[in-house]
Amino acid sequence: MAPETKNFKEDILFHEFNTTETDYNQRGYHLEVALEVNQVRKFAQKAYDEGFYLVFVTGFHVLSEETAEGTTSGLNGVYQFARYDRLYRIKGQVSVPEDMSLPSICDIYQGASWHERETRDLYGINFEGHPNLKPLLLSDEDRDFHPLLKEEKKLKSLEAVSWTPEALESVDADAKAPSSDSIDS
Amino acid sequence: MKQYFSEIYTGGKSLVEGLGVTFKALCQPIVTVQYPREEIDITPNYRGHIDLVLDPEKNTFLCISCGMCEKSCPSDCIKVKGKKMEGEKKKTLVLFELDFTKCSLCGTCVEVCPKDALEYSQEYNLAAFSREAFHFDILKRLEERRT
Amino acid sequence: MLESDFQKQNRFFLNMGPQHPSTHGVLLIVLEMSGEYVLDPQPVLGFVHRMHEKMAESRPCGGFMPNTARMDYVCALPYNHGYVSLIERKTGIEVPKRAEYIRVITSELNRVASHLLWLGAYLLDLGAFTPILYGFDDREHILDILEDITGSRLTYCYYRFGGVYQDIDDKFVDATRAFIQRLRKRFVIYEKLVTKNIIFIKRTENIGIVSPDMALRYGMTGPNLRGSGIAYDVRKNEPYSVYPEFDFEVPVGAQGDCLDRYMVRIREMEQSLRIIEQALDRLPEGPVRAKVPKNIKLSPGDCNFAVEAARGELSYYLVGDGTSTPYRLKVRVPSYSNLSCLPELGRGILLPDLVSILGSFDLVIPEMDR
Amino acid sequence: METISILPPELIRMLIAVIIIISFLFLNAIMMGYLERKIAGHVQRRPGPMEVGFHGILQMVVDGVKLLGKELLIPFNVDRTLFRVAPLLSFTPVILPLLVIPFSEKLQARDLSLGLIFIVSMGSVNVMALLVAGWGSNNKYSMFGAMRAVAQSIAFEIPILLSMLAVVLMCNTFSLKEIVGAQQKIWFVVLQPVAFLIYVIAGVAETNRAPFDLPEAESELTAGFHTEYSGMGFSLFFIGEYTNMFIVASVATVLFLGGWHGPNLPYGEYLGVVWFFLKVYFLLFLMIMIRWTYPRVRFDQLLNFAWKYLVPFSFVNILITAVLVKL
Repeated sequence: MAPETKNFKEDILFHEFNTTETDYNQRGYHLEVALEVNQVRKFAQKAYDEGFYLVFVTGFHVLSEETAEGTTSGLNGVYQFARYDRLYRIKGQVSVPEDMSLPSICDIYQGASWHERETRDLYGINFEGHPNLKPLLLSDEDRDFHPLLKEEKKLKSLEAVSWTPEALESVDADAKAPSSDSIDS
Repeated sequence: MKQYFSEIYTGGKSLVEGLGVTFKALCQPIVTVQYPREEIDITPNYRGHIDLVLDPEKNTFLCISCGMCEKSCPSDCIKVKGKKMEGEKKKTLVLFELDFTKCSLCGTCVEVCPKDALEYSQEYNLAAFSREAFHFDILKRLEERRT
Repeated sequence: MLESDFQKQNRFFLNMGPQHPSTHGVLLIVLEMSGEYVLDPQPVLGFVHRMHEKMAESRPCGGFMPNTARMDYVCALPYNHGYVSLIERKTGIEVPKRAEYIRVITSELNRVASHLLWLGAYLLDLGAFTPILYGFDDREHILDILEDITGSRLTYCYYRFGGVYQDIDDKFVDATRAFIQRLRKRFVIYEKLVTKNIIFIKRTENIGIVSPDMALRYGMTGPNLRGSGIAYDVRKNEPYSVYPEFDFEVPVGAQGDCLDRYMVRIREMEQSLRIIEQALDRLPEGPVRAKVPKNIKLSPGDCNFAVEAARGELSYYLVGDGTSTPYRLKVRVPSYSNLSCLPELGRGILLPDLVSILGSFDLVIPEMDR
Repeated sequence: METISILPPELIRMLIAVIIIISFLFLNAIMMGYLERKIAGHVQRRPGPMEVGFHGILQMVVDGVKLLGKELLIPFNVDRTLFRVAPLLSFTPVILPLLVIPFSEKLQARDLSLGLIFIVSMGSVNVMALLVAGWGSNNKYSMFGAMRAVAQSIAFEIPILLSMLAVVLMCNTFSLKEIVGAQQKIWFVVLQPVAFLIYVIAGVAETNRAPFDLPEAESELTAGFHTEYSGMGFSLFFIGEYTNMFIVASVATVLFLGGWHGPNLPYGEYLGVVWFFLKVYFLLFLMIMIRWTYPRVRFDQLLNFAWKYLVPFSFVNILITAVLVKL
């Protein structure tokens, strides 16, 4: 009864991108796609062509880093897609460059329009090509106030919040040994 | 043409049936309760704001002022203060305040309490003219219940 | 016809809301109109924006529980459910079987309550006053049942990591069974009063047709999507909790108009009752709460959990950083995506039809604004 | 004709009648308001007003006093003249038709030979009030309400007239008294069931009652044409609406339900009023029940309903009546 994911070969659909298969039982989605800024629209178009729907667009804020291409802004854009007909979730993640802009996908997925406006409100990511990037959840006076940007001292590096099997095990070890004062049922 | 008349028939029939439902309801007894005049008994599991448990034997609170509730409260609305009385080993509770304007009734404080010294009150008729009226002094409430 | 010169010259704006009777709370829709035709409806959100996602980042994960109920206060338990399941998936906590059954029963009861409220509110939008009181009458029974075990009536905080707050008793089981019997009888009344009513059918049939492609582009989920004929239900497609153990159908509509969305919800209530009945029959014995560490640590990395709320797919997306506080918690709420199709759907329709469409979407504004 | 000579002069008679009718009009509004709330309450399985007086019987009086005490707010930027005139305009024309309605054989202020025409023409003035109110309010919602009211009134005037005409054809007179007189043996509802149905449906629409309450349509237009009114301005509209309902119901009683006819009572020529009122309030009860049962129709559906269903049916009905009368 539960839709079998093994029979489908969705992972090869996105072979042109930098994909990693993930454990659904631990992460809640099947495929992680690491995107470059210029791949975002291509990725969305591919997802649309293959019949995925847009779950959400959002972001999160980490420490900016020096990379070969230059300094990152520290912001990450997250796109999640899923399917209506079977169980398959994919997540695309892209590091926002220093000019704080990402290409808009709202002409491919019209539903992305509101998600992008919300992300601009909360993080200040500028979605290029969005026809109407007005504040949605926040008011017009708060155009330059982005509540979800973290303070400097609370920021962590991207590695510190990225999934690694080891990190899980280390926390697991704490969790698997409940301390004596744990709550009884 | 046939559709025209059948639509009138089914439409008219549905309207009469609808009228039948409301007419039947008109003749049935009412189901509401005239609130300030009558009241429904509230379930004993109702979770109102917190109260200190009154120990019937010692006629006092069970709280050891450990401050677990204060720490665990997601809304920071509990204030507990204990004081070491002379000649006693443990701290005695001297202040227990609840800022009910912030409380979201999640019950974390009750569950986290190591001595089960907190309970839910059954009060739901909470209305007042000022914000300060909801800064409850839980300890005082206990004193009032004391025999 | 809509783009005639006359209409181009005679456009005007009408503010529908935030205190309009049929925007259900505080939603503003700026309508560009020509006569009674709506040319461009633009929703304006954020009147009850409370930044729940920031709150989640500022307290340990257990402290966010009461917030989840306050996003969608009409159907709070699935929001609880999604959040506890997310943390359980993240930390690998095993939940006792009995607790999962109780979660399913209470969530489904809450879903029925939400649909009953929607039924009344929708008819109120269409101008019929009485069904909302009948809906409230039935809903009140559910609230009483749930109050008895959860301790609150609307913004429940009943589930806990690894279980539920307290076990259900025989009184709950009997009351629920009695309620199911009662509601099945009441469906007959709703059918006579509403479903078959010619005026109601005329107001909803062929109004606001959402095509499957449009639903996909906007990411619509829940009954609004199923009305368009796509049988997507998170409970079936992405089974969580103990839903795979129950036999239930996913009702779908034919063409995606308001009447289809209405019928889907009505039939969904019947399916929910079926689930509750099966769960009550097979309710296993055992503990209702697993042992969980007092200080739950969220391992680094992200995690997603989707549940079916009354209005559609609710996704929690969590980024952990090794502490007990979420580094980032995104809540994907169904109504947000559902409503975003309004500018396209509401182009060139009459004002009463817009009201009918808004009602059929079953919006809860605090859920969208978060 | 002897009785007329011993009556006071016609003018005094009319004055008394007008005073009685105006006071009755307020009483009717109070009663209808109470009935509507009570029936709505019980239809929805709740008690309705319960607090003021025995079972809330004084609730409407208290509300009336409250409305009297309220300030008549005049919003900025409205057309002040039109805004003030509109409530009066909705109130006055509803008094006049009551003058020609025969409550019983002897209880009639004035028996016009063209009574029916008079009532219909006064009924059309009422829509003028809605238009003036909507236009004068300088509010888009009010304007929508006013425009709907006009279109609706035009569409439903025709079936009303045609269904009346069927009765007029049968008894060859426009005088209401004579129409009632013609129903001594058999009520016209038996002979003209289609005309009766058409008249009641169109009458509900004419009085802007649910499910045809489009000019108000509070889920679409907040409150339609009276959005901006408060205090007495609002209550005059309110009284106007209830009186209008009363007129529609009493005309239906006169035309189809045999007016004051019923089982014999002592002083029948005066006490026939009991039967008259029973019939009128039965119809009003029906109208209230309809309001609390059905959803509102959409605007174009309403017009379609009038032109595609009511008008053809009333034409056919008239044709058949004419042929049968001629035979």
